[in-house]
Amino acid sequence: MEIGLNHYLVLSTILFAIGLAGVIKRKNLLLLFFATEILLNSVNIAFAAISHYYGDLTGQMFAFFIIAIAASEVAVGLGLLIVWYKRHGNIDLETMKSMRG
Amino acid sequence: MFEAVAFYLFAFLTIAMFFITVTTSQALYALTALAAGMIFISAFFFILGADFLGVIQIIVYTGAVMALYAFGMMFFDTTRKVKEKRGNRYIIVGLSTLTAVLIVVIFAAPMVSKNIVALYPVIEDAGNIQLVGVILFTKYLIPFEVAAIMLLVAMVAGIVLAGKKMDISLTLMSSEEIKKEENKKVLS
Amino acid sequence: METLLYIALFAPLVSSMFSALFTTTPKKTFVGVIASLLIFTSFVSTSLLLASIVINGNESVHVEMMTWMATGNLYIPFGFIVDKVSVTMMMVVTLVSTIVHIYSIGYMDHDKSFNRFFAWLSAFVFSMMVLVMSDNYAGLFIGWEGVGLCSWGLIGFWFHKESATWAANEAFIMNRIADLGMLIGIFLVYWNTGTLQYEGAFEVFKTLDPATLTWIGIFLFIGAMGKSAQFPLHTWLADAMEGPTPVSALIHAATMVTAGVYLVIRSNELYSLIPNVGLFIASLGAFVALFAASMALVNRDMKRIIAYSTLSQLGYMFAAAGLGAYWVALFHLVAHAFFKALLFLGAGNVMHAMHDELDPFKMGGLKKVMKWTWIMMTIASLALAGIFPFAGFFSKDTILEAAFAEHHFVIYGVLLFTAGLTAFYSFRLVALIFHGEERYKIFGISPHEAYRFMLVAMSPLLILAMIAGVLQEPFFHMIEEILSAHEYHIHSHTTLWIMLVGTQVFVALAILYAYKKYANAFIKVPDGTSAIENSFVYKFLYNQYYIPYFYEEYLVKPYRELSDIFWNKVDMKILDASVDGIAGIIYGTGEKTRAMQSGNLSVMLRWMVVGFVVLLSLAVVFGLTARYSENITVIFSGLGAM
Amino acid sequence: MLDHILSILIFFPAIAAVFGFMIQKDSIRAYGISVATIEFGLSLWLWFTFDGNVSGMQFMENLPLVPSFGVNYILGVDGISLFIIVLAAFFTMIGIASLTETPNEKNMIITILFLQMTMAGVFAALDAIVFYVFWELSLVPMLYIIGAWGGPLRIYASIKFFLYTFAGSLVMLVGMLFMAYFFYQATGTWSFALLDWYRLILPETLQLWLFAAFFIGFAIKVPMFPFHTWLPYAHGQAPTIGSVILAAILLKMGTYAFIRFSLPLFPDASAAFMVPIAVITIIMIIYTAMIAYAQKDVKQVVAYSSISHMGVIILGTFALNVEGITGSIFLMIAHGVVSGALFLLVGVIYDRRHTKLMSEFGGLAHIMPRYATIFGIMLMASVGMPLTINFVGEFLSLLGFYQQSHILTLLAGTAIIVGAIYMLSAYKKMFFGDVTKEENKNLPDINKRELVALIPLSVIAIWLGIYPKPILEPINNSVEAVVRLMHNKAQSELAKERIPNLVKERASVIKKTVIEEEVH
Repeated sequence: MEIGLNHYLVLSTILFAIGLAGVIKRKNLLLLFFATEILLNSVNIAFAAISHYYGDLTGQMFAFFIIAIAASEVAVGLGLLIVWYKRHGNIDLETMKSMRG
Repeated sequence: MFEAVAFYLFAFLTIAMFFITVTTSQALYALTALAAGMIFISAFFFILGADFLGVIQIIVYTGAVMALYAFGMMFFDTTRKVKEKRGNRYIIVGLSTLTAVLIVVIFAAPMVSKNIVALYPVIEDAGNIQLVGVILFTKYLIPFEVAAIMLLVAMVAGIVLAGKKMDISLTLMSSEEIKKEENKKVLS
Repeated sequence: METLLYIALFAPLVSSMFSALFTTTPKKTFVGVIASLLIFTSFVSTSLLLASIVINGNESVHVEMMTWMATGNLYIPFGFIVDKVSVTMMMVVTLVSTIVHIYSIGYMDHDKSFNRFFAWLSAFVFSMMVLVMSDNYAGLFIGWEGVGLCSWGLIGFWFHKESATWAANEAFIMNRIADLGMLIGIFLVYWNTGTLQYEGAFEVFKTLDPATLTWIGIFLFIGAMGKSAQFPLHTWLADAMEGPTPVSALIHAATMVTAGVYLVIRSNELYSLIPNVGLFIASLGAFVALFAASMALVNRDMKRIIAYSTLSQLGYMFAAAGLGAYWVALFHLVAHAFFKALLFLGAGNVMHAMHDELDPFKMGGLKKVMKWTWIMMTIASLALAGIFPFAGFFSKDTILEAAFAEHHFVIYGVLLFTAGLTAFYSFRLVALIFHGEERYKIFGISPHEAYRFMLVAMSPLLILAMIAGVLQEPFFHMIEEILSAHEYHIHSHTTLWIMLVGTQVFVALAILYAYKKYANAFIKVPDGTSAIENSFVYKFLYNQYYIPYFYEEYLVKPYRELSDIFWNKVDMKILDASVDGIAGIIYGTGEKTRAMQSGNLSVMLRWMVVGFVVLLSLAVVFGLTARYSENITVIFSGLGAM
Repeated sequence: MLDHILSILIFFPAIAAVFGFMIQKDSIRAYGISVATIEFGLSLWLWFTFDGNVSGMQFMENLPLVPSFGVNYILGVDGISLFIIVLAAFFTMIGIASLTETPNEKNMIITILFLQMTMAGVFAALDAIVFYVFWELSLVPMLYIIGAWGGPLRIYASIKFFLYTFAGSLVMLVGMLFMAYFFYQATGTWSFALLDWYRLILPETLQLWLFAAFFIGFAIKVPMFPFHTWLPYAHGQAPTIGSVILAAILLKMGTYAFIRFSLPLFPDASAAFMVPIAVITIIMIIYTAMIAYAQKDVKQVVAYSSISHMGVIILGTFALNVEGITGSIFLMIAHGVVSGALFLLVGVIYDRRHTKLMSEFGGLAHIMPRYATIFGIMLMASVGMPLTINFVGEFLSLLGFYQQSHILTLLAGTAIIVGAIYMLSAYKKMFFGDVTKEENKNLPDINKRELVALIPLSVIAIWLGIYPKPILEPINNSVEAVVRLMHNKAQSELAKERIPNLVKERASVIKKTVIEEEVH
């Protein structure tokens, strides 16, 4: 049984859906970050797969930059998270309401 | 055949791991499962011949990112069960599934019509890392440098943000001192 | 020659500006003296111009001072022409205004705005000179509006009086209505002939089709109707009597109101091409002559009576001009200017004596104290009535002859009847003021004669009113080359003599009747009880045929109310409210969806996912549409070229 | 320096405004006046070095900004824009000079200098994007002036002003982008340069749509009926200087843009929309004049009279012939001078009595004769008395449109009647009659600082009425170029018929003069 691009895309979308479910469901900010990592990685799989099946390296390049962005995001995000925790004593989403319009 | 077996195996493992990450109520489990899932993803990269990406994936995610998360988790009380939203389960599942279906449709549409032309075709007899290097340092040089700067900035920002009052160590303090600090925290 | 022209034109302007310097200072007699001298200078220059033109025959002075407007094919210079028509008019303007200026020094003696008065009065003379001397329609329009402005300033001269300012605005606005017609006429001239110069335009007129010419003629005449207060734009003239009396004499009798007649005479080459419009003008003139005279019969305001008589005489002039007897119209204009100005100035003397009392019924027997004024006003009235050998006889009788000779017997009949009415109301006034019981004593007024120099200033007018008739023949010979030289003679001498004598007898009878009725001792100040005052005809005439009432009720009030409705209802409640409504809807939407922005990250995340789904669906929809309808560019270009 | 005089004109006041922050509070006024005077001097220099016989653009500057999309910093003036630039600098100068004591004077002067930059920018820009940027930027200082120094309803008025005009100009922006896109489709290169766009001949259906998009942006700015409701609020609430600049310059942006964009870019659409627009302008003229008559507040009278006069300007523009367009440009300048002066005059009385209700006055001519005189001069200019500046513009505008339609001109000509009605009745209520109010008895007459602003305006109002040639001639040359361009671009029969062919007419004129010479 030949594994085609569609297999990878389906896998990628399943992972994306899992990540999205996590984003909606999670209340703890740290675990929310985990879910976003899953989203990014699912996209990476899709990029790498397309790159492979079309013989074009652009997809890999994008995956590469996405990894870089994910790393930076985690670094800054965790920093902010720690600051928030120090100030409020929790990292609960429900308590973050200072942006109320 | 080997490819198919590997794909299904790792697909199952990745989905399982990420499912645990999203559903478990123990932060530690989630972290561990995430790290495992990341490694399993790198396997796909290897299967797809993107060796460089696979290596990077392992280094960055399981190395750097997971280490960061682990450090981060030390700040929080990880023994407690994580509180969950009392949201509508149907909305979550519905929205996620709908998204998934739509994405599949979008990706499938150009695939079927086959109108994609490779911009930077893979040269047959050169290795993946070599190719990546060539493109990264020619066409994508500026984005690459920008990404480097971005990472540096993110690193500095992470240290600055997290490093406030790093000189205080909770383990070395007596329980009264910790109380005092906590009061201060509440006041500030 | 050109220097003389410029002196004649600009001396009044200098005078006006000089007087204007002193407007805010208290009364200074020398301002009036210098202004009068400058106007007199203008008069002298005009006389020299007249002399040179008469002596040198056909010559006219034509100068182009500078460009005013030039764009596209339009070219309008400040050009001035002194030919026989304009020099006649200039003579009238400068002569009457010199006299009025001198007279005003005495008349405005006690007024604190003495200096301002001379500024306005000289400005008027300047505008009038521009009007008369311009060699193109645009220049004429400058003067046309200029005299309107000065008339506004002078009618409303005593601006603390509500009635005066109201009359000033009425005059201005009513003139503006006519000016619109004039402006349209000018546009028509330009687009059909490509020029506004009289000379060039008249050349082209000959080649144009009659329909266009008719429109041009009608629109220009509408302009003339406003300035010369022809029906239905006549109501302002009577109200304009709120201004000081010298103003009435100069502007509303001698010069400005005759500008309309001047326009028709100036454009004689146009109007002689369109006899239909001419007939209309003549008919309207005859109608106005009768109409105005009828209102003068019963009025109880001295100045208004004279104003109506002016209106009536303007009707005569238009009748003559409309029938093609341009030189007759111009001659009547000249003669009328003299005796009507005299009449007004006399009335000014009376007003001065009676402390601004205007009702002749409250006067009576004034000839004892104001002998000279009595003589002057009587002679002026005789001239107005057209009694031989005074000025009016020659001019007015020629109009009647012209009407008869042109076989327009209806017009002739109306004009003849009006001549009788004219005689009656003129002498009704004279009789009421100067004869009979001294009714003013009841009101405790002690009248006195005007200053000597005022009387002296009036004397040239008196002389001219008496002898202007002898000028008829030389005038005709001078003017015949430029205006259609048609001497009107009734074929049979017998008819002519019957007409002349008949007219004279008719007029004389009217005068006698007026004396009999009003110069007796039984005249009382009317108190609204007598039978005649309650008769319908009297009320109808006294209220000016209810025309001002009609205007007030059916034009002014609806305009005011409609304005209010437009502002309060349409603009505020509909237009502005709909704009605010749209803004309100958007704002309301924002208010309602504000809950979305609860600040709760998890809710926001959920919305983010919803938005993501929507965008994805859009992408799918667009993708599918593109697949099934050739390609996407067609859609976009289709949007643009719908 | 002459090569960059337009850039200097634009950015000198802005830089000066930045430096203004460093100036001491009590010397800011002197600083503002001197900056504005230098700016005005520069604009005069521009005028004197301007060659009135050239019909094209002069003092062009070209600096690529985004070359890949053809966005360039292109400046240039011709006879159409030159005088509005001069007028803007002039009004900035006398506006600052006549500024009465205001709180936060420093901010006010800096804001006005910034406003001057945007005004110069709008009228000098020859690139659509640069034009748009300045166009939108000009809203900001005005918003600030109304919102910070205005009357009691200032917040409402300023936000209404901002949002309304902003919404309109967004539609205009869409039109510009489409225009650039069509230019790209036709030529294969991107360009926002106006002079490039002039060369593009669009199909008529497309022109109609683009014309409509531009029209909404311009019409709200003018403001045309029924988009005018923001203006009375803006004027009613704005401080004197705000009203003066708004009426004198900012409103002209809309009418100027009609001549700069709508006419040459879409000649067929202009010809096709001529009658509907003329009907709108006639409604505008009569309707707003009637509303002006119903007003109780003298400032509102002047505000609505502005709208009424703008109607005549638009009418002249859409005469599509040299006489009409020249007249409308002249009337822009004339209206700027006259309405600016009228707002200043209203400001004079407002400073003394802190009310603008006409019922509060009456008999002012007794107490303030000089004020009454200057007001009278401006009043007569406003009603279009010949030998004042307004008459030349109104006469030419109406004359031009008469060629297109007789009946519509007759209706539009009622402007001279209705204008006289509201203006005279307002003057009567304020100045005539007896002094009834005790507070009015001791009002001081106009003072020197106010005279500094009003005397030059009165002199201009009369001087240009008597001798409009120095301004008419350059305008005429540029307008002829525009009309020629429009005629050459026009495709539809209607447009060919309505836009005169100057070449032919000129030839006939030359022939006529030759014949005349032969005769002589």
